[in-house]
This record gives sequence, C-alpha cells and structure tokens, in this order.
Amino acid sequence: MRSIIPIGPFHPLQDEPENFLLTVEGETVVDIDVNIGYIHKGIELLAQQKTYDQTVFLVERICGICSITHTVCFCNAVEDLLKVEIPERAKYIRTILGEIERIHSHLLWMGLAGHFIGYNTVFMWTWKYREPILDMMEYLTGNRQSCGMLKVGGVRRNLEDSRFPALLKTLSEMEPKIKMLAEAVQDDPVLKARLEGVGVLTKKDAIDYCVVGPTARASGVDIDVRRDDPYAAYPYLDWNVIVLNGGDVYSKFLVRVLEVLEAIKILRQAVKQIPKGDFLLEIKEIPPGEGIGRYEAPRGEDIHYVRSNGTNFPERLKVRAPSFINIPSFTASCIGQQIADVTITLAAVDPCYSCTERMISARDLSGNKKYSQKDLLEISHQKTLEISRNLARPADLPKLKKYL
Amino acid sequence: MKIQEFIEILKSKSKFPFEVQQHSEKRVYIRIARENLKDIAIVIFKEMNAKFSIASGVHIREGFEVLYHFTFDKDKFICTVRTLAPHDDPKLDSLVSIIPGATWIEREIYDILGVQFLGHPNLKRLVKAEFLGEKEFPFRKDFNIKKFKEDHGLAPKISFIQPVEQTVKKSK
Amino acid sequence: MENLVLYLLAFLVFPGFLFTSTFGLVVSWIDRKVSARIQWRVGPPFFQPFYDLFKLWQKELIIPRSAKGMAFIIAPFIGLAATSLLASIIGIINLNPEYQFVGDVIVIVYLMMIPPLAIIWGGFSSGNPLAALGANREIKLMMGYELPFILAVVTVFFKVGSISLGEIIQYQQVHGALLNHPSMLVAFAVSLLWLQAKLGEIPFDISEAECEIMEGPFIEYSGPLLGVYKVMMAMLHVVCPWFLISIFWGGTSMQGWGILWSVLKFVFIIVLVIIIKNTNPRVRIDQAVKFFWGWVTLLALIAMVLMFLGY
Amino acid sequence: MPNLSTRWLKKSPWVYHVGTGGCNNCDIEILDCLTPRFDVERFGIKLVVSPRHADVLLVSGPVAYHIKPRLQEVYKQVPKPCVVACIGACACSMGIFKDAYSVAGPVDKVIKEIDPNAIFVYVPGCPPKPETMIMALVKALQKI
Repeated sequence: MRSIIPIGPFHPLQDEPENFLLTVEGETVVDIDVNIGYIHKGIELLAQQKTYDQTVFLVERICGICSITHTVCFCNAVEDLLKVEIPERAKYIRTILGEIERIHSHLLWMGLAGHFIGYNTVFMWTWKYREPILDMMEYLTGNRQSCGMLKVGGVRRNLEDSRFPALLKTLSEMEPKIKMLAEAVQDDPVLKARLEGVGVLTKKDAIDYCVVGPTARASGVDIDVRRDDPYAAYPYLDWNVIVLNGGDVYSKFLVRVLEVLEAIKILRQAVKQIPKGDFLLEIKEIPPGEGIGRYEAPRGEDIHYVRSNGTNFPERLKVRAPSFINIPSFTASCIGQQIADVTITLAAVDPCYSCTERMISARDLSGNKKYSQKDLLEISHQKTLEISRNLARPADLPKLKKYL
Repeated sequence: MKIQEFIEILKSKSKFPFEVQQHSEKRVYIRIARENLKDIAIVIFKEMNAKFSIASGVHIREGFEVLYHFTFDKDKFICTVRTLAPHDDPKLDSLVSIIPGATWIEREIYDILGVQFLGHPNLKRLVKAEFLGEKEFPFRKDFNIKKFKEDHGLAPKISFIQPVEQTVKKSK
Repeated sequence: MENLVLYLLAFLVFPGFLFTSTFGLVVSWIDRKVSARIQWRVGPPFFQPFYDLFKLWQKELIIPRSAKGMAFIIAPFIGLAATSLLASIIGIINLNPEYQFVGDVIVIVYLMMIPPLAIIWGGFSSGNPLAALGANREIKLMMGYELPFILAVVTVFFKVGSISLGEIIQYQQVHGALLNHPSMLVAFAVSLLWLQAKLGEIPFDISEAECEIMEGPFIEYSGPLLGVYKVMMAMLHVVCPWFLISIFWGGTSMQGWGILWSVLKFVFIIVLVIIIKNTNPRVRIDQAVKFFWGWVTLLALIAMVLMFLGY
Repeated sequence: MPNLSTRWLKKSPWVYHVGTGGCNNCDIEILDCLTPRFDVERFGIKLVVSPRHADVLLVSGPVAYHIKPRLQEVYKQVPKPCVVACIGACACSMGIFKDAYSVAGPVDKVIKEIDPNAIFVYVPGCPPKPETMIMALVKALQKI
C-alpha cells in the first residue's frame, strides 16, 4: 500500500520551513517531492534598491550560518568587477573569519546529525565544543554571528594582534576534542551501523547533479574553490582538500570532521603569517561592468554575479547558494531508503533553505505529481477511513464518517 | 589550459561566430546569437567537461540578457556565455536536454523575467505562484514594487505612535 | 462492602494510582536530571514533572476535526486504568504474597500489553498520517519484544514450578533471589532489553521518534489528554521495573531496612535504563525487530536451556 | 488576573519553534539555548515538536508571503493560553526586509489578523543573544 508522508513545512528536522513529500510503500521510500519556497523574500530584488555598502549587510542576512560566506563572496564579485587587489592584511582577516565560520558550521551540523538519529548526547557535546568558537568570534569581531566585518575593498574593522593568542589557545584546547570526536565516530559501532551505507550518492550521480562542497567531496569528486579559484589568503597557506569515496552519510560526517581539523591548521598558519599594514582599500566609485565572485562555503561553492551600471546601486545581483545545487540530489540518494534513514539522508547535505530560497521555489521535482494541501488531507482521510474500516464493525461506519 | 587556448579550441570546434571579451585572467565572457546557444552548450559542457554553475537573467535596454556561467575547476577560470532575447520575442532554447541541472534555474528565469524556454519539459511558474499576476514580473524594470505592495495589501501602513493622553492632575 | 472499599483504596491510592503516579513522576525527574548530567547540563528542578502535569491539566483541550472523537478521548484513560490495575496487583502481592491468585503473572503480562495498545488506538484514531505511522511502528515493535519476554517469564515458571506471583516471591524468600542462578541472569538481561523497548526509551523509542515522525501517536494530543498519557508513561516506569524485581530479584519488602534495599534495586534498574538511553542512537524499526526476534530470542532460549540443565 | 492556569504556565513553558523566513541566525541561537552552556531546562523550558503541546511560540524572521497561512494555522493549533515570542529584529519589525516584495508583515500583524487578543513578547537583536531570549521569556512569563 502506498501512502504519502509529508515532512514539514514545520518539522523539527530542520529549523526552517520546507516540505518533502515522501511516497512510501510500507517503510520504504519510492518517490520524493521537494517543495520549498515558503520563506522566499526576494533578496535579489531588494539588493537593487540598496547601495553597495548596504548590500553587504543585506547579503549577510541571506543566511545566518553562512554570514561570512555571502559577504566575502559579494565582495569578491565587486572586486572582480573593479579588478582591484585588496591589502594583504584584509585577505588574512577574511581567511580567519571564514575558517572560524567553517568550524562552527560543521560542528553545528554534526550535533544536529546526532540529534536526528536520536543520539542527544552527541548533540549536546558537539554544541558544547562549539561554544568556545562562537566566543572567539565575539571576542574578535563583537558578535557571535553576523558580525558585519566585511566591506568592498577589505574589511570594515581591524582584528587586533593582541587578541590572537586567545584564539590560538582556544584552538589548541579544541583540537584534542575534535580528534576524540573523529575517533568516536570511527569506533562507535552503533553510530557506524546507523550511518554507514545510508543515502549513498555515487560519483556519477554527484557529477550529474553538479553537487558541490562536502557532499561532492564525500562522493569522490575532487573540487574545492579555495584551491581551484583561490581568493583571500588561501594561496599562501598549506592545507589539504579532504576527499573520500564512500558517498554515504558516514563519509559526509567524516569529511566534515576532518575539515574542521584542516580549518584549525589553516587558522594557525594564518595567525602566524598575518602581515601588518592597511586593511581597507578606499573605493571611490564603481564603474559599469560585471563581476563574478566565488567562495567555498561550509556547504559548498557559492557564486555571486554582480552587474553595475555606474550608479550607487547594483543593477543586478544573482546569488547561487550551494544548497540550490545540492538539494536536487535527494532524488538520487533517498529513493529506496527506509523512512528512518531519510531524515538523516536529507540532513546529510546540510541543506540551508534561507540560502536557497532568496529567489526560488521548487515544486514537484519528479515532474508529474503535485499534491496540494487539500489533496494530502483527502488522501490521509481516505487512509484513516480505510484503517478504521478494517478495525471497526460495519455498524459503526456511518458514525466514523461523521468525524472524517 | 589558459583562456587563449580555450578560445582557440572553441573556435576550431564551433562553426558559428562569437565575440570574446576577456575580463581578467580568470573570467571570460562570450557573446553569441541566440540561435547558437545549444551548439555552444554542447561544445562547452559535453566536449570540454565544464561544470554548469548557474544562469543569471538581466533586463537591459535591448531586451533580456541571459548569462550562463560555466566553471572550469581544473583550469581555474569561468567562462560566461551571454545571449540576448529581444523584448518583442522573449524566447530562448532550453538547455535542459543537454544540462539536466539547468531545470530549476530556467524555471526561475521564466518566472521572474518572463523569458520563454523552448523545449523545457516542465516550464511552470515558481516563486510567484499564488500572489503575482500572469503578466507581473518582479525583475523587469517596469515593475513597481510600491504599487504592487499596495495592490496586494502588503504595504505596511505607516502609523506613528499615538501620544497617550496623560492625565496629570494639576495641583491646585 | 468493606472489601470493596479496601479494593478501591488499593486501586486508587496505595499501591495503585496515586502512589505509583507520584513515584513515577519522581522517576521521570530522575530520568531528566541524570540525562542532563550526562550531557553536561544542570537539568530541571525537582518539582518540574509536577509543574508540567498541572499545567497540562489547565490547558485547553483540542480535539482535531480529523480525529474520531470517542476513541481519541477514551484511549488514554484505558491505558491509565490498566496501568493502575497493574500497580495495585503487583503492589498488593508484594506486600502480602497471600493475596495471590492462580495465574496472576499471566494476567499481569496481558495487562502490560494494554498501555501500548492504548497508544496505538489513540494514534490511529487521531487521523494524522504521522500518528498512524507511529502507531504502526508501535505494533511492529510490540510483536518484536513480547516474544522473548514471554520466553523469559516461562523460564521463571519452570524454575519455580508455579504461575502465580505470590509463590514466586515466597520461593525467593526461601531460596534466595532467582538472580543467583546463571540461567536467570540471562533471562533477566532479556527482560532488561524488553524493559527498554516497553518504556519507549532510546534506542527503541522508534514509535515516538521526535525527529522523524514528531512524537508519533501523541502528535495530536493536547492539554489534559496529553497529561494522562504522560502520567501513564510515568507509571509504567514504576510498574515494569517493579514487576522485574518481583519475579527475578526477590520482590520488595516494606519493613525496616527492606524499604531501602527495595528502593536501591529499583534505582539501579532505572539508572541502567537511563544510561543505555543516553549512550545509544535510535535504531530503525527493522533493525529493532530483527534484534528482538534474532539475538534476544536466542538469548531467552539459552536461558531456558540453561535452566533445564539445572544452572 | 491571578489565573490558576498561568500560575503553572510560568513554571513549565513548553516552546515550539516556527521559522517564518528569517536568516537562520535566530533559529540556531534558539537551539543554542538548549545546549549545556545555557540549558533552559533549568527553568522548565522544553522544546517540543508538535504545536499541540506548546505554550510559547518562538517565531523568528519576517513572515514571508507563502508562510503566512501556515503560521496562522500553527497558531490556531496551539492550545490557549499561549504566548507568541517574536525573536529577532525581523520578527519584531521586518528589519532589513522591510521593502522586499514577498514579505507579508511582521509577526504581530499577521497573528492579530486571526486573534486580536494574542499576547506578544518582543526580543529585538540581530541575532539576539541566548541570554537575552532566556531573560525575555522569563520576564514575559512573570508578567502574564
């Protein structure tokens, strides 16, 4: 018997509204529809009414977790338009902020992943480890998230050298804990049984769906914008791109744990090498033209396209967040799974709906089916009626119908 | 592969004219006529193994410009193919048959700009599903947000805080 | 007439509804506090479960349009009544084994199936697809965990040679707790796994997985009815361990130091449940059923074989 | 009014989180409140997963047009008495998204359309710190 399980719009699986319609046979998923667009606000259009400086604050609010991502990406795009090179110190500051954000975003995902499979202890412990990193963010920039540090041409405020030792201390305190977490993930048999072989996205599917970020790297696709299209201070630093071949949730988990360790490595070098000097390049005017910025967000490659017509306001801003490309891969990874596994498979992409929906709403991915709210209610009513028919005596049926 | 080499290969493989504008070492823009869109997509995506990133649609004076961004990850540059659909006939060939990943973005551009994509399997409205009219496209220059918000009852009524009448007893 | 009053008192006050529910709420506080300590948190204050309950009692009761009214309302009360009855039977026999009747263990095992059935009924009658899914899972899980548990109980029957709880307790008072025998230890381990699933704790809280199906059968319940379910679950946390102590661990006594010893036994079992809960992720329904019908049943059979061999 | 129901409500507010189009910042700060550093379970605050069990709705973000009917539906499902807490600048006043074309209005305006007597708590900030949220909730519950 086929039935349809709606997940969302409001569901504890995600903090954000979204809707998945799972068509299930028993407990096995045979089809999935993704409905997003509940929180579409029209940020791209809004950007056309704001000046470049204001737009930085606007794109910061595309997504709270990737606040540095979108701002740096937008600044990259405008600087590409201007063909300017920003001061060295600004580059290092952007790198430091970006890597701090990567650590906190990955830890956040790991905790949530633990929560989704009912392992609340993992959730609490990873989020406890995440707190010092947020404290560092506050200590360095003044706010836990959305710090408003970026500006076209550099950074708005300087990071004081005197504050870096505290950062290094936090990192060295964190590193053994992350290593312990990595070992725990590899050793825990129950966790392994629950994650291994679940929601496999093969390399071919990964290339076909053009997925990016940890999702692609866990499937054996070797891409990383930090290396492929270097920005900020990454060319001066020594680090590795983590690539695993499993494609399942377990690999995605492991990629993220190892990336946190890489991020710690990058941060240490950046703090050591950061030069003194200017941190902001004065931008007088922005000529007509167009620019493309790329950034490796915690979730994957982020692209901004900016077109200027010589005025104070951007003529067009196009944002492609990583989740926009990653979400369609659900179709490949979810079908044939158990319902209990679907939640963690969906979560494994680390989908970020605020990013995706600044302009888009997708409906009916498979192309032929679409259920409105009313249809769904109808279907679920029919199902309950059927169940009650099987359970109840025939004489009670008219009474039951009244309630339906 | 440098951008110059890429242009040479592209010239040798394609049989139609195109106009190259090199922005910097990492960015190159190619302008083509809309009839040749499918051919160039086959050359770049299928034969040269680029990754399709995204397409952006812009409303300019001459019509609707659609830019397809292809990234060459190993060679560290982005090639942007731009093409124009004029005002009176806003139609382009759909690339979905060549690039499956373009499904969502073509629907988005159709939705916000009103550009038709010929041959798209499932060209439907997306974001403005319920509350925007068939002929209202928010990203066109003639779209008036203020008027739209007033029409749909979305405009926040500006109301100043009413001063509370203070009943102060004057001491006699 | 006097008997009737006594029976009513036993059912409603001690050791029935009032005592068990109060004790159960304290147990649920222990549960939350210990979980919090494991997760490096402080945890709720002592009276928190009572506050929750009083608040739920004061809240508005919403009966969704899709629900089948009567079944939706009756289901929780049936579960509550069954649990109270269980508590009074187990409690009275523990107090005075003379009050036994033949086959009371079988009655108890049957009564223990009623609370999950009430949850299933409530879930199906609420007309929500997620609740129906949760109820569905509860059925499968019940089929899984009851088989090995009944095997374990039958092992006890053969060991003692009786099917009444009073005689089992008296046997243990004479010969020492059944747990001293290796075969019974194995059967006890089987029962502990059954306990984990019966109480709906992780890793077997599949039917009310909050991240997958949002509390499953309880999704549409609000206000007082939810409170009734909460009390029922709290009482189950007392009754089920109590039953295990009675048949395996020499029962409880209400005199002198015996009270302390009984409470210690009880706390030991509860803390074990909480620790298992906090160190494991949730398993899938097919994994759980396979686990119970495979390994756990095998373990129960081993216990039986050991018992027949005289260990 | 010293109502019996609100007396116990103060002791055990169960919260349900509704994201209506914010940028995630407030959402993860709300989750942060549960974790060891802040641990709102000390005050009896518990995050529940079904609106039927909730006493407090935590709404984060400006109400996007598509989510408006859903928010109203969720509000109807919550058993009364309940409190609506607007978390963050966007929920209080639409914040930076004031001029966006697809935003229906701040939370209080949307909910007042179906229930003029709803009780609101405003927690401004972008994002508000977890301490602020805890303080706001505790204070709000003292007042009702």
